[in-house]
Amino acid sequence: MRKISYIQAINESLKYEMNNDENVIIMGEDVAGGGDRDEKLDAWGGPMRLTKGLVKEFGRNRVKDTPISEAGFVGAGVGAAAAGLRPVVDLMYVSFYGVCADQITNNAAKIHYMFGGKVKVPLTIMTAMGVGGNKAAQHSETLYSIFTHFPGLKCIVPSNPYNAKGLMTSAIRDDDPVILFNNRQLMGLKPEYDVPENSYVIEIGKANIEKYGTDITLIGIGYTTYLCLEAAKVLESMGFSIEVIDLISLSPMDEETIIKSVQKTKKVIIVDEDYPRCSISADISALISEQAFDYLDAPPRRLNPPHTPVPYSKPLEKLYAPDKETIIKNAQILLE
Amino acid sequence: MRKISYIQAINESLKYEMNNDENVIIMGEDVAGGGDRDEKLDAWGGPMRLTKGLVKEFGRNRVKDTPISEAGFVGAGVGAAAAGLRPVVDLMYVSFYGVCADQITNNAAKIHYMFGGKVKVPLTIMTAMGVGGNKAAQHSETLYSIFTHFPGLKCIVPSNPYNAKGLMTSAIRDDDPVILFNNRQLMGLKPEYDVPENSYVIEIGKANIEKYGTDITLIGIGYTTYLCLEAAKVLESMGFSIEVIDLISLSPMDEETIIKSVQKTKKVIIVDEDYPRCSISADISALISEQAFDYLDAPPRRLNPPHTPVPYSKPLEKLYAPDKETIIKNAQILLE
Amino acid sequence: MKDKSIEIPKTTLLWMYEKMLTIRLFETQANREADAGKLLGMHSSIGQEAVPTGICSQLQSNDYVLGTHRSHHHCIAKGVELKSMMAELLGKATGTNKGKGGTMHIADINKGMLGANGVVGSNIPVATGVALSAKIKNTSQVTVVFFGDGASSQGSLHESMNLASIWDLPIIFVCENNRYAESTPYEYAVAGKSVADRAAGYKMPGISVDGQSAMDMYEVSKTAIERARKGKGPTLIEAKTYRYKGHFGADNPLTYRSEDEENYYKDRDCIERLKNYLLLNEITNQEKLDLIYEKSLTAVDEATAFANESPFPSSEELFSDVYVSYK
Amino acid sequence: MKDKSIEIPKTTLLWMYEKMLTIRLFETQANREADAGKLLGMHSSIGQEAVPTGICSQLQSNDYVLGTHRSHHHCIAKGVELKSMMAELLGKATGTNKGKGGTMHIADINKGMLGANGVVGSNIPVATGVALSAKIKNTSQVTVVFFGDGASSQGSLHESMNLASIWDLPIIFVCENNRYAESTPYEYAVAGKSVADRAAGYKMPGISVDGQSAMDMYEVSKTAIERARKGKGPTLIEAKTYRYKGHFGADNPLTYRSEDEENYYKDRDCIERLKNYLLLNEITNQEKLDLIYEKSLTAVDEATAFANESPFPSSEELFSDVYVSYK
Ligand SMILES: Cc1ncc(C[n+]2csc(CCOP(=O)(O)OP(=O)(O)O)c2C)c(N)n1
Ligand SMILES: Cc1ncc(C[n+]2csc(CCOP(=O)(O)OP(=O)(O)O)c2C)c(N)n1
Ligand SMILES: [Mg+2]
Ligand SMILES: [Mg+2]
Repeated sequence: MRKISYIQAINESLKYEMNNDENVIIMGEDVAGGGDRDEKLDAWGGPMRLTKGLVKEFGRNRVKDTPISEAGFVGAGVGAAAAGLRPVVDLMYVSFYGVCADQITNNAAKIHYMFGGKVKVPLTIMTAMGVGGNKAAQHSETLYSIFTHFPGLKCIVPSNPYNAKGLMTSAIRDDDPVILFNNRQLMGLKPEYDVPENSYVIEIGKANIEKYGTDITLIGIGYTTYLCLEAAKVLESMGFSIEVIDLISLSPMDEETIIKSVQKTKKVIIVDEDYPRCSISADISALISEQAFDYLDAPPRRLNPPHTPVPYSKPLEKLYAPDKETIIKNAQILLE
Repeated sequence: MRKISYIQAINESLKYEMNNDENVIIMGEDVAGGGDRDEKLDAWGGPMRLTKGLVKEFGRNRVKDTPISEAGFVGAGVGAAAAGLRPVVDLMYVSFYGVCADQITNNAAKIHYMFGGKVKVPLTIMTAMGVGGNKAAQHSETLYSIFTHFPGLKCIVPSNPYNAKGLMTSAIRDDDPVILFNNRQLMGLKPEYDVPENSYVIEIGKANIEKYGTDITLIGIGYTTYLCLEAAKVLESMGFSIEVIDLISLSPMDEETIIKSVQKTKKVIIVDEDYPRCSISADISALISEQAFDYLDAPPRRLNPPHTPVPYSKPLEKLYAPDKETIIKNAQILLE
Repeated sequence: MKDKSIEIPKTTLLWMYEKMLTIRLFETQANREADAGKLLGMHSSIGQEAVPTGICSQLQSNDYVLGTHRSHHHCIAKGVELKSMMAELLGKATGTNKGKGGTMHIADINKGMLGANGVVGSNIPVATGVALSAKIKNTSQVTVVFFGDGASSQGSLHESMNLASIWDLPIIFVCENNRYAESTPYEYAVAGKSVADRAAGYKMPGISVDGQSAMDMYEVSKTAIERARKGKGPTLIEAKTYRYKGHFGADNPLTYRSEDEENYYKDRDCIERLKNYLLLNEITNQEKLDLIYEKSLTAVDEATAFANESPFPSSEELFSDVYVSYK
Repeated sequence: MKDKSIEIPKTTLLWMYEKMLTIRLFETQANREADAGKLLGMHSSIGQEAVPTGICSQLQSNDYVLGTHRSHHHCIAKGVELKSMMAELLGKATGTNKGKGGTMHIADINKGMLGANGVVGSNIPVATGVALSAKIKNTSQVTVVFFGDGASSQGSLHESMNLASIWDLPIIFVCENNRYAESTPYEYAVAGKSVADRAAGYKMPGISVDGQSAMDMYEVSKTAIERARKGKGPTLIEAKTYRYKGHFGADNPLTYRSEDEENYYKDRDCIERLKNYLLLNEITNQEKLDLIYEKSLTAVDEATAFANESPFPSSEELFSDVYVSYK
């Protein structure tokens, strides 16, 4: 099968869905690029090139460059969704949530409930997250934890081009507001993943067991799944049997897969690039302790960055987020 | 000693600090009330009357009514703090964080770090939270969990007039940005608490053991501390010995007090009015399981609302948040 | 006090009279229910009836309206049923929102009422997106979004005006300038003291109008609606109006405004004014007006009875409608 | 191309020339460091040197400046040292921000540079608060906040202009309209196509100026600074300028703009223009200009050497400066 990049995978899904359903539109800064000038159409195709080519195929009416007004255009996405479209809105970096949080958490998340189930908001927000770009405290956050906190939102995190494509498709077709978090490092990886040409969906709410094993469970989210798999290779070469769960969906979360795995392996490490406090890793750790208490050989272990903003300086940034070595080291401690 | 209300306690602290330090100013919607007209000065004194009387004493230059522009005036609070003032900014309800989250989490929280420790942001934000007002999904949230998530912010939650006064004072004097969460039900309670007339501080970062006991630890936050104490009375009358911890400070959090208590009682219930996912209660539960694993007789129990927005209808709202009965019921299960 | 410079159909004039009266009677009754403790306060729209009435008299049923925390009058003007509205206020299962939204969140998509919203300024971008959907789908639907003088200081208005202007969206931004945001007068909070003047910077018509005159409201909105419907873009209307009651619940407005000022507006009451016009010009007579009053009152009474007799939502409703699907 | 209608002191003219040159040389070198992989991209300010230079030539050292993601020129114009700036770009412990902030967050409170900011529009309210502090403390400090044409679409600008106007704050809002926000032309994104025109709605002077002329910048900012310093309130200045390089890192701007357009601006280069003026009016001679060049180049070279030789922060720095105190 052919191998494509994460970015191309998302792009293919968007293209397919736009063909499939004329209600799908895209809005965001530079998603077409060049504003309204014919000769400069598709100048950028999105800051990460996720939407490249789409404006040429579907026109400016459906691929809309926006001014830098996240509250305005994310809110417009909510309204357009409530009125029957299926907008995909690009929030360039997740840290910019701060200027449009009201639209996401007060409107998108709550309208269906507040209106007694009579209005749907089939909005998809895609946003970039993660360290590694030397971009400092305002462009490197992860933040999926705070959106998972809010009832009414669905939060999903692909970990490779294959599930990126299927999850994007599911997100667009989903009748609830969905936030898709794209890790910047995953978007930069070489295309090593087999991805079908046809369209397919990956169920929102299901975790994926990437590797079966019996000695310990490693739980990854997006890029940290990639790290867990890399670490697992090393640990297996040392003779351990490693189970790797790709969480994929933070809200809803596949509690069953987590609990069953931990009941089997009795040991667990959760690897999370978000800040540690009130995080998804704390959420998972609490879940495991509360529901699989008697099965555990050791308390769950969480690997997160420290309780600090993301530093700029490269050597500091390298120390910041959990990496392969940290995972191996911690697994070894638990496995001994 | 005299008994005063929660609102009066905050008001006294503000007044004292404004007298004490001319750099203390207050900004927010209707904190004076009546805008700029002499004859209508102090018309409101804040939506919750927390600032009543202050504009008359300290003048409009230091108690400033603002237009409804939270991003504008919370951001102005950040700038004024960076330039040497000690602003207290009123964010009427915490759900309105959505229009000014950028200023809180991208600026207030990060400036000290991003600027290499060379600029301080001694900003205090006070905000109202909690159910019970029949105000539905956009006016009843709790949300302290998402702010606890962000490094650089301090988050504190008074549980009675006494610590409200001392914590407000500490917040204003603190050189870091502090968010003080005022529960609406606590603000509505009859003044039953002894509060000294003089000024005093309560250390940020310390939990308070409200009641010593040996059979179970109940951890409360703000209003739920009040509920825990009420529940403890009933449970003690049944013959159990109950320890009640008032968490007070979510960030920094007093891990030691929590762990020590649980090591003693071996059983714990965390009562939290915030949404359950990625919440402070998950954070505490994970902490306890990870650090006191071998001491626990049973997994920690969390009492939260369900994963839903806050409903309007009174009977639904009554079912929504954990109450005294739920605490008693859950404690009994653990104590049997 | 100028009134009417264009021809307004007689049926429309009577429709407007009945609507305004119905709003006032509904609000009066809703306040009574609040006083009885059946809801814990509400934002009364009494005094502001003419604003949405003048506009909605020209909207089609599939046109959209979005509102604010103070939106009962918007809902009634757009045709939402009194019964389900009153039931919603009392938190009943038969309410527009099944009792889950309440006074600040009434919505009825079948009537084109896409919701009130409790966060000041928050609905303006949403409305812009609703208008965008009409534009993209090439329907000729018009969207009207109401907001207060206080809301005009929110960045969301400016972002939305800019978007609507560059995209020529079929939307009308209606600022109900009732002089106060809670206790803060607009003269203090609005630099330049005119919301309408903000439009020019966005290359959009900005019109200030006497919001206490249903006929003036009719007139300016006619132009704006036509402009929107023809795809020529947005308009900003600043309707000068007044709320007779306090901001919310039991707020006493005399702490921040004068009796003289209140009387000034009450002397120009929108309902009285239209009534006098109708009588003076012999468009109707007192007898017929009395019939309208009876009819409106009966409708409100029936709504009240219906709401009070309706059941509360069952406890399972606490968990439903969070998601369309969540596995 | 109008240049200079008021008298500008000779020393100021030469100061401006040197500043602009220093900025350009610094940025050229910083780009080289980026190309060498020592920082992963930066937002170049080459082409826009005149804007902050014209203003900062009249600011006092305790006046405040706040900037954006593209702020190296603001910092240099306000007097931040090249050494600590270059060190910051390379993430070194000797940087202005101890290596923790980097290219988008340079700050130096001792020079009145209260920080660049990576979130578009985010610094505008912060600057408003800085100006508020000066007003409350009754100092005569002036605050200048820079932002782009793209940022003008953020609600934060409008909220801040409104606040600054009703409170008569000593602040100058300077929009560097370099025609593009990333790849989006301002003619598309800014309804009405003029940022300066937005001021009127807030009862504030709004001036459009040729930002490629340091002397024009000097002239309009003189009025604005005096107005602010005298407590008469804010001003909005829209400086028409151009960035010669791509938006960030290796962005190729020709995908969204034409060579003709680029040449149009390069033909009006701010440094060349001031140079020609200085020579034509015999304010200086080529020899002296060469000396300034040498001096600027040396300063940049020294900064580069300093930065490259400086150590990275120690690993403990990862944990420090999150809070002033945290127990
Ligand atoms: C973002 C936000 N800030 C503050 C409030 C609290 N609040 C509710 S209504 C109101 C005043 C609104 O004034 P205006 O827009 O003039 O509308 P009016 O109440 O006069 O109808 C305020 C401050 C809110 N609901 N949302
Ligand atoms: C809130 C926010 N949205 C988007 C971005 C991404 N971004 C960074 S710079 C930029 C363009 C800014 O344009 P302009 O304000 O004109 O400044 P210029 O880059 O031209 O100096 C964008 C969209 C951001 N940093 N912050
Ligand atoms: Mg008002
Ligand atoms: Mg620009």
